[in-house]
Amino acid sequence: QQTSHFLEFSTVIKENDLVLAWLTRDNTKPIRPIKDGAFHTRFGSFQHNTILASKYGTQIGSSSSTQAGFIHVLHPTPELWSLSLPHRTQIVYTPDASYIVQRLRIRPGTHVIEAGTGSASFTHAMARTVGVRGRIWTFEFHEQRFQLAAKELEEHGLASVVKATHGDVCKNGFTHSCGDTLDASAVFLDLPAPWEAIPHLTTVISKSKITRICCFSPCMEQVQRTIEILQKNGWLDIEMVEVSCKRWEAHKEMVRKPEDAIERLRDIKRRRMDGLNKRNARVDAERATLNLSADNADTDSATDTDRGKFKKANKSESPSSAEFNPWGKGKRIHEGEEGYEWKNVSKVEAELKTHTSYLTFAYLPPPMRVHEETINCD
Amino acid sequence: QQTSHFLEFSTVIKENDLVLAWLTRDNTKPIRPIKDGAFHTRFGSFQHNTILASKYGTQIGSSSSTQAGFIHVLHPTPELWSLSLPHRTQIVYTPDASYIVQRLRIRPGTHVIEAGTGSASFTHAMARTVGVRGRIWTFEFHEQRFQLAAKELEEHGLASVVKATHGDVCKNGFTHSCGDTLDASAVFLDLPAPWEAIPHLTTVISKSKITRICCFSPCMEQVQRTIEILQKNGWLDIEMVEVSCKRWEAHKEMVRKPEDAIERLRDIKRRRMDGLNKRNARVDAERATLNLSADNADTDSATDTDRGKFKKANKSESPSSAEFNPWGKGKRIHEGEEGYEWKNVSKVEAELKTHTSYLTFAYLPPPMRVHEETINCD
Amino acid sequence: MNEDIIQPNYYVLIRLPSLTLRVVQLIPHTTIHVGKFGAFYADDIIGKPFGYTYEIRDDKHVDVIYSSEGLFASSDVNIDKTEEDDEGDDESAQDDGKINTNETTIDDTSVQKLSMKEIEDLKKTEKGERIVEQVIKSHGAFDKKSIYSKAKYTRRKQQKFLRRFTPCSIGTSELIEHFALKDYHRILEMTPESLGLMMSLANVHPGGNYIVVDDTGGLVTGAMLERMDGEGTILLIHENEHPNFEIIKYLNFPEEMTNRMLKVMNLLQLYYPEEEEAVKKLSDEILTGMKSSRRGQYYRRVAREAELTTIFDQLQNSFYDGLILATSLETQSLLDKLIPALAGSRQLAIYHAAKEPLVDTAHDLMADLRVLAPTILETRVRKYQVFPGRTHPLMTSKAGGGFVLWGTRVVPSDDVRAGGKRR
Amino acid sequence: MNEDIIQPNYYVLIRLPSLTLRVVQLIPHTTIHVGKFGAFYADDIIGKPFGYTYEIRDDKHVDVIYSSEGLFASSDVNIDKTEEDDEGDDESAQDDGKINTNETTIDDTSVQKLSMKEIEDLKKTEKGERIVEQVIKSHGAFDKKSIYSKAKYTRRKQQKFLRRFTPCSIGTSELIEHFALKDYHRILEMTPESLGLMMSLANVHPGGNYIVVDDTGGLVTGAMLERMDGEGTILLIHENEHPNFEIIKYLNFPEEMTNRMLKVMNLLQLYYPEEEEAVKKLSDEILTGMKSSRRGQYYRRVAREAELTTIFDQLQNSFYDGLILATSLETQSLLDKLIPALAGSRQLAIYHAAKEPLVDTAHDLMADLRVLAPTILETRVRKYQVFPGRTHPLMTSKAGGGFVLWGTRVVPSDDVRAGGKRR
Repeated sequence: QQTSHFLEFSTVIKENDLVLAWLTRDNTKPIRPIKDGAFHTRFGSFQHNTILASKYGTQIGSSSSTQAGFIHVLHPTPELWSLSLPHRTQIVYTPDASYIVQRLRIRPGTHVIEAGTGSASFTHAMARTVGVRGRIWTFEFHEQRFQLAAKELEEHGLASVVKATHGDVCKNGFTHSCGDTLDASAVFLDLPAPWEAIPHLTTVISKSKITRICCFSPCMEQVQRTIEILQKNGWLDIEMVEVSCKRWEAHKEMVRKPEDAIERLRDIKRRRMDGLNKRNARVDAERATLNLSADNADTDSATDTDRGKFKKANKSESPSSAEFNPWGKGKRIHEGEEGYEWKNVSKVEAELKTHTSYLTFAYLPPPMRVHEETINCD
Repeated sequence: QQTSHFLEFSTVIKENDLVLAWLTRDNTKPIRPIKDGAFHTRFGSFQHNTILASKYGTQIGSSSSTQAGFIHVLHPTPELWSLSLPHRTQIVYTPDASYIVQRLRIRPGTHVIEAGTGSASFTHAMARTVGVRGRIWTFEFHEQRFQLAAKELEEHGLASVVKATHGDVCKNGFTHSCGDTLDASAVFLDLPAPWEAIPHLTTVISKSKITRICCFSPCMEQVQRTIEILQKNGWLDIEMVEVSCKRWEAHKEMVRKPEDAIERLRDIKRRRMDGLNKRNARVDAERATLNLSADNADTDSATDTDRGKFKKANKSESPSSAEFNPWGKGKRIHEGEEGYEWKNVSKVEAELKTHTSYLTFAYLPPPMRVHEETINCD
Repeated sequence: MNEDIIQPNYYVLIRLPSLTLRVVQLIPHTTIHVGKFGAFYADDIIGKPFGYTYEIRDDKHVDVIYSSEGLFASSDVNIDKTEEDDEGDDESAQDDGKINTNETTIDDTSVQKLSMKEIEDLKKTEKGERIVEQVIKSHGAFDKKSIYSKAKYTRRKQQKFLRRFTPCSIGTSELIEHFALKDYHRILEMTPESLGLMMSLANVHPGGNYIVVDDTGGLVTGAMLERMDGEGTILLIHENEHPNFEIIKYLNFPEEMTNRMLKVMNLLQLYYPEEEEAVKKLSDEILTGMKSSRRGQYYRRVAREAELTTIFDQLQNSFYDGLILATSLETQSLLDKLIPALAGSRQLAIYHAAKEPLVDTAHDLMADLRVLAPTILETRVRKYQVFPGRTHPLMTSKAGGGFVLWGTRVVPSDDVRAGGKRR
Repeated sequence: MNEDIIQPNYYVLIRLPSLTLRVVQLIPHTTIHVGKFGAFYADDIIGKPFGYTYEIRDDKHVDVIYSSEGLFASSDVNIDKTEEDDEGDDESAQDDGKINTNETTIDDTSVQKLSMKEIEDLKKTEKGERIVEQVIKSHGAFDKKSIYSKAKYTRRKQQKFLRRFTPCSIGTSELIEHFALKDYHRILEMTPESLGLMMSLANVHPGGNYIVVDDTGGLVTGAMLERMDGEGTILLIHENEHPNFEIIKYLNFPEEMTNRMLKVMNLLQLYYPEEEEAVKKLSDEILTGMKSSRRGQYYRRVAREAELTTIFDQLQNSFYDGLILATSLETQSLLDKLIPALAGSRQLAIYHAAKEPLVDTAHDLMADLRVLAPTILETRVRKYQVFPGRTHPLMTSKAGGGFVLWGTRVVPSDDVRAGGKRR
């Protein structure tokens, strides 16, 4: 049996291992390091040999002399894997996926039915949890997508846990070629018309214990039809929920005290008065020449001169540093830069995911048996 | 024309004025102070004469000698008024109300149609905004509720702004006894079946400018039917939204440093060793009496004695203060109490309002006129 | 601010089928350019009511569209741009029980029979609506699409080819819409719901006298003006030499009204009125001898001095009816200065894009007996796609909206025993 | 933790029609009391599969209910308790276009023809389902109600009179449900969605070796055990003399398994291993002379010393595969101590009921090159009422759920130039 990094931890990177190269928060690329290979990015090129000599988690510098970039070589997890998938791909995102696993009681050893497979990102997450004792039967009706998922699951060492099938469960039910009994106690339906698939479940779900189901539908009308059919088919405790998840980023916000604003206003006033004084002086000088009376000279010149001095004292360092500029106006200040006061704040990501799908849950008790076994209570 | 505290500010409390007595965050009671009257609460009794001698906003102490409680006497606003209404009452809460006003462009002078009136809490908010130049025609089909609302609006000095009518707008349209032209440019429908009322709007909305509508419905199915009829009736830019509002409370959370936990563990260890030493000493003493060998005596007694001393130094104040108790375990600590370190945090109210209604918005352009007036551009 | 009829020189918001917005000023006899959708003569829409939709002709004149159509020829419902449809990698649409799976989905470019050139030629001769019709007719697999998919395809083509626009009167909600796309930070990421909430909580209405510290370029002040009907005053406290409320101009208020209602004062004047220099009074004799421009300047300075004296007086005598802060300045010291200026039982509303500064302020206020029950509110509007059979919230939306701290100015009584605890 | 069949001495969750929960231990031959719904014999359900619903008979024996019914005789959908219906002050229900207004609504007590005494008599003789039927039959205006109103009325009567219950196997989600009603603070206001998210983010699976600081009484540790299948270890760091994971008992794990998997260490041992006193080694001679109980104690101390040595060693050699914190202790110093214990590329997940402490921690981690891309997540589940024609989110719900800080342990390289900035 092939080992899978999604099921077991590994410390050292071996040739042809799946490695997730982390470039930025929004850019993670899967790579398979081979001897003398290289990985080229806009942050520079990275030598596979360096990667192969490293442990998972290491920061790797680029080998380009011009680009001093770096990457981190990460151990795959289903969550990091889903982040590495292209954004257009249809993904059950981690907040939904993790809640569904928790709520459907998917545990090591659980038998799960999934339809459709989609990008298989949720399949990975479930495979990690059911482990080698568990089984996932996953169905996909879009052939190309099925091929891709099956290949990927194989390459990721998950073929022994996940049985991928190409087929339309709405038309043909959960028919599969493995020949084994599904006996699933957890069902996840991510289909446009789950109500067509639900009646086919009877034969493939567990005969001995509770089966839990989750239908994943973006539209309210799909939920309404799904609930109707679940009720008709005897499913109990039907509940519909939405999972919403916000991603918060830690930021620093500059503390701008009114006292500093006031000092700045005083500074501006001083400058203006200073300019006015100079102009007045000039006018006076001109008037003196022209022998005119000086009755328009500023009345408050003493104070203004004093202030002017203060301003000049400030100015002595360099012409521009003279301006009182408590918050670095006009400069390029980095968040948290020294010399300023900062407050820790949090901001939500600029583009929020406000909806993924509605999640409809229900359970079905095991069928009644005529001869219930009895446990001796003594 | 009667003055209304909802339309004008007042500073001094006059006899028979509407005053909102603020007892706690969840308990505000409207009162009408009269000479020699009194207001009895579980926080004590409050003399109307004291209230009448006060300005709005004053904190008033109870006149009871046994209960040293107080209230604040507040100037009415639509928002405080809605908080004073009993919780079971059907209210358009402020986050919805304020958004609707903003979105429907309700401004001073606007003509508004409202159905149904309900508790008239939203009516108050709109009346405040449309002011004496505006008009609100509000319809309520439940007779008792209508009577109550009409009486209250009259008592609150809003009768000249708000025209309340008893009637079923779904059956009979927006018929009213005032004899004036409604010519409304804003419509708010809080009805179980808004789709029955919408076709009746044609005759009562503005002929000269855009009319904006908001339908307020708790259920998705109501929204679906409403949208259908809005489309049929030519309303444009149909959009449905939900307003959700969280109330955050500022709290202080105790900072519990691992270092303190460690010191506490050391303290516990010392005490245990101390107890052990005492027991050993007792055993030794017994053994000495019995002339047995002392090979079980503690090996590390020097260190322990030192620690014991430290502990005793602590203990010297009082027996219980000896225990190292950095976070006041077992004591009744008030949030923010001195002697502890605190961090400012925020917590959402314990019982969140997670849904009020779906809000469906649309607008209707004014009808095309054959002879459009022309403005001379020169 | 005539809300019925488009006036000459008004700023108006132009909505385009692409769902982009333009703010333009309708100067008579000018041509208004709206990017790839063309250009039209301002005079054609001046004097018309707001809310009609027009089609731009080749001669830059416009035709009004039959009113029940609006910006799009099809029904005017909100379709989520971010939702993937059949042509994407998404699962198929479903309507009326018939399932159209993307098993059979083929890429658009291969089934569109019109070439780029043919479409360009069409654009020269046909109206936008006709082009959309032609493009749809030439789509080989249009009939195989679900109703939803058809609507999305049609909408996309309309956004591309329709040369329609709708002029809308600009209110604060429209200004937010515009700046949210353009420079959201400038208005502190304000949303209509937060702005509306503040206006309600602060009890803004005609005749009130309010104080505001407004770092949104005048958006908040503009919202107050919208609700005051020209009656009452707004004292604008600012940190610069001159206040920045330039975006108020887009709201088309008469200048007479804003001049009358808006009073301004900077922080230096607020904190240190004693530093304000007295205007040296001049005798009538001297004034008569002055040039008229200088004399005018003198009278303006005297009037300003008198105005400031009045404001100083009002600040000290609890004259004001409400306080609104929407600033990146630290609010604690501002509040300490401004709370006494409020009359009893008047409302405070403080906006900030992040919650943490408001939490600290709320703690300060809880210790300050002059503000009752400080509460932080976070209001958010969530929009839905309401296409029949495909109802769901929009998949993504822009962050923003901030937080509003609300409280009531009260007057603690000395009579009340110190033992009384805050509830 | 047999999830199929109810085992003797298991803790099980009893769901009652009143929507209240009870956690009971099924000790054979005992009677289980479920408040006003009566009492039943434990033996009657031991050995049966989980998930059946039973009706309690007067003789305390139980009858299994036909499986498609469940706890209520009617369809098992979620009805919002907080929504007011026709009998309240609410606007009327609507279904199938027929509007039932509350113009005609009359108060329930006046139309119920059965007296209190008659109902009490019924309760003595009839099954719950029959009582509900009788009560409905005797309601004078039941037919005038809307479908929704009928359902709500029926549900209320079922909640009052049905003597049904459903025994459920207890997992961490059920434990949360139980403690949310009982003592939410004890589990730090954890929700199933936050707990599930942490388990996924921290990559908890069979065979891993994890570190946890768990102030939820063992809930978080229990969730880890649920996902580890008895393979791997959990190092539980705690602040007291003995760790508190008492609520793990409700999860019915075999004692052998928890003993084997759970390692414990307190903060003093973690920070100051040198203060751990060595066990004085005793010669075989002395040991032979000892009482067996003392000898057993000695061997346990020696084994514990060896275990601690192993753990100290593992902590220093980056042995661990994940770190989970759910504690009210300040995390900065804990992280500084525990990050080096993690192998490269392993995950950290830190839970806190409030966001602010996590923001501070995130800032520390951003400055610390050993953790990549610290991110704070806030996940919330919103529940709906899905009654046909009355679909809407629940009107109110309990706060809780907290925040999860997620990051990846990385190893900064000395080779990488210091100039490289964090992205």
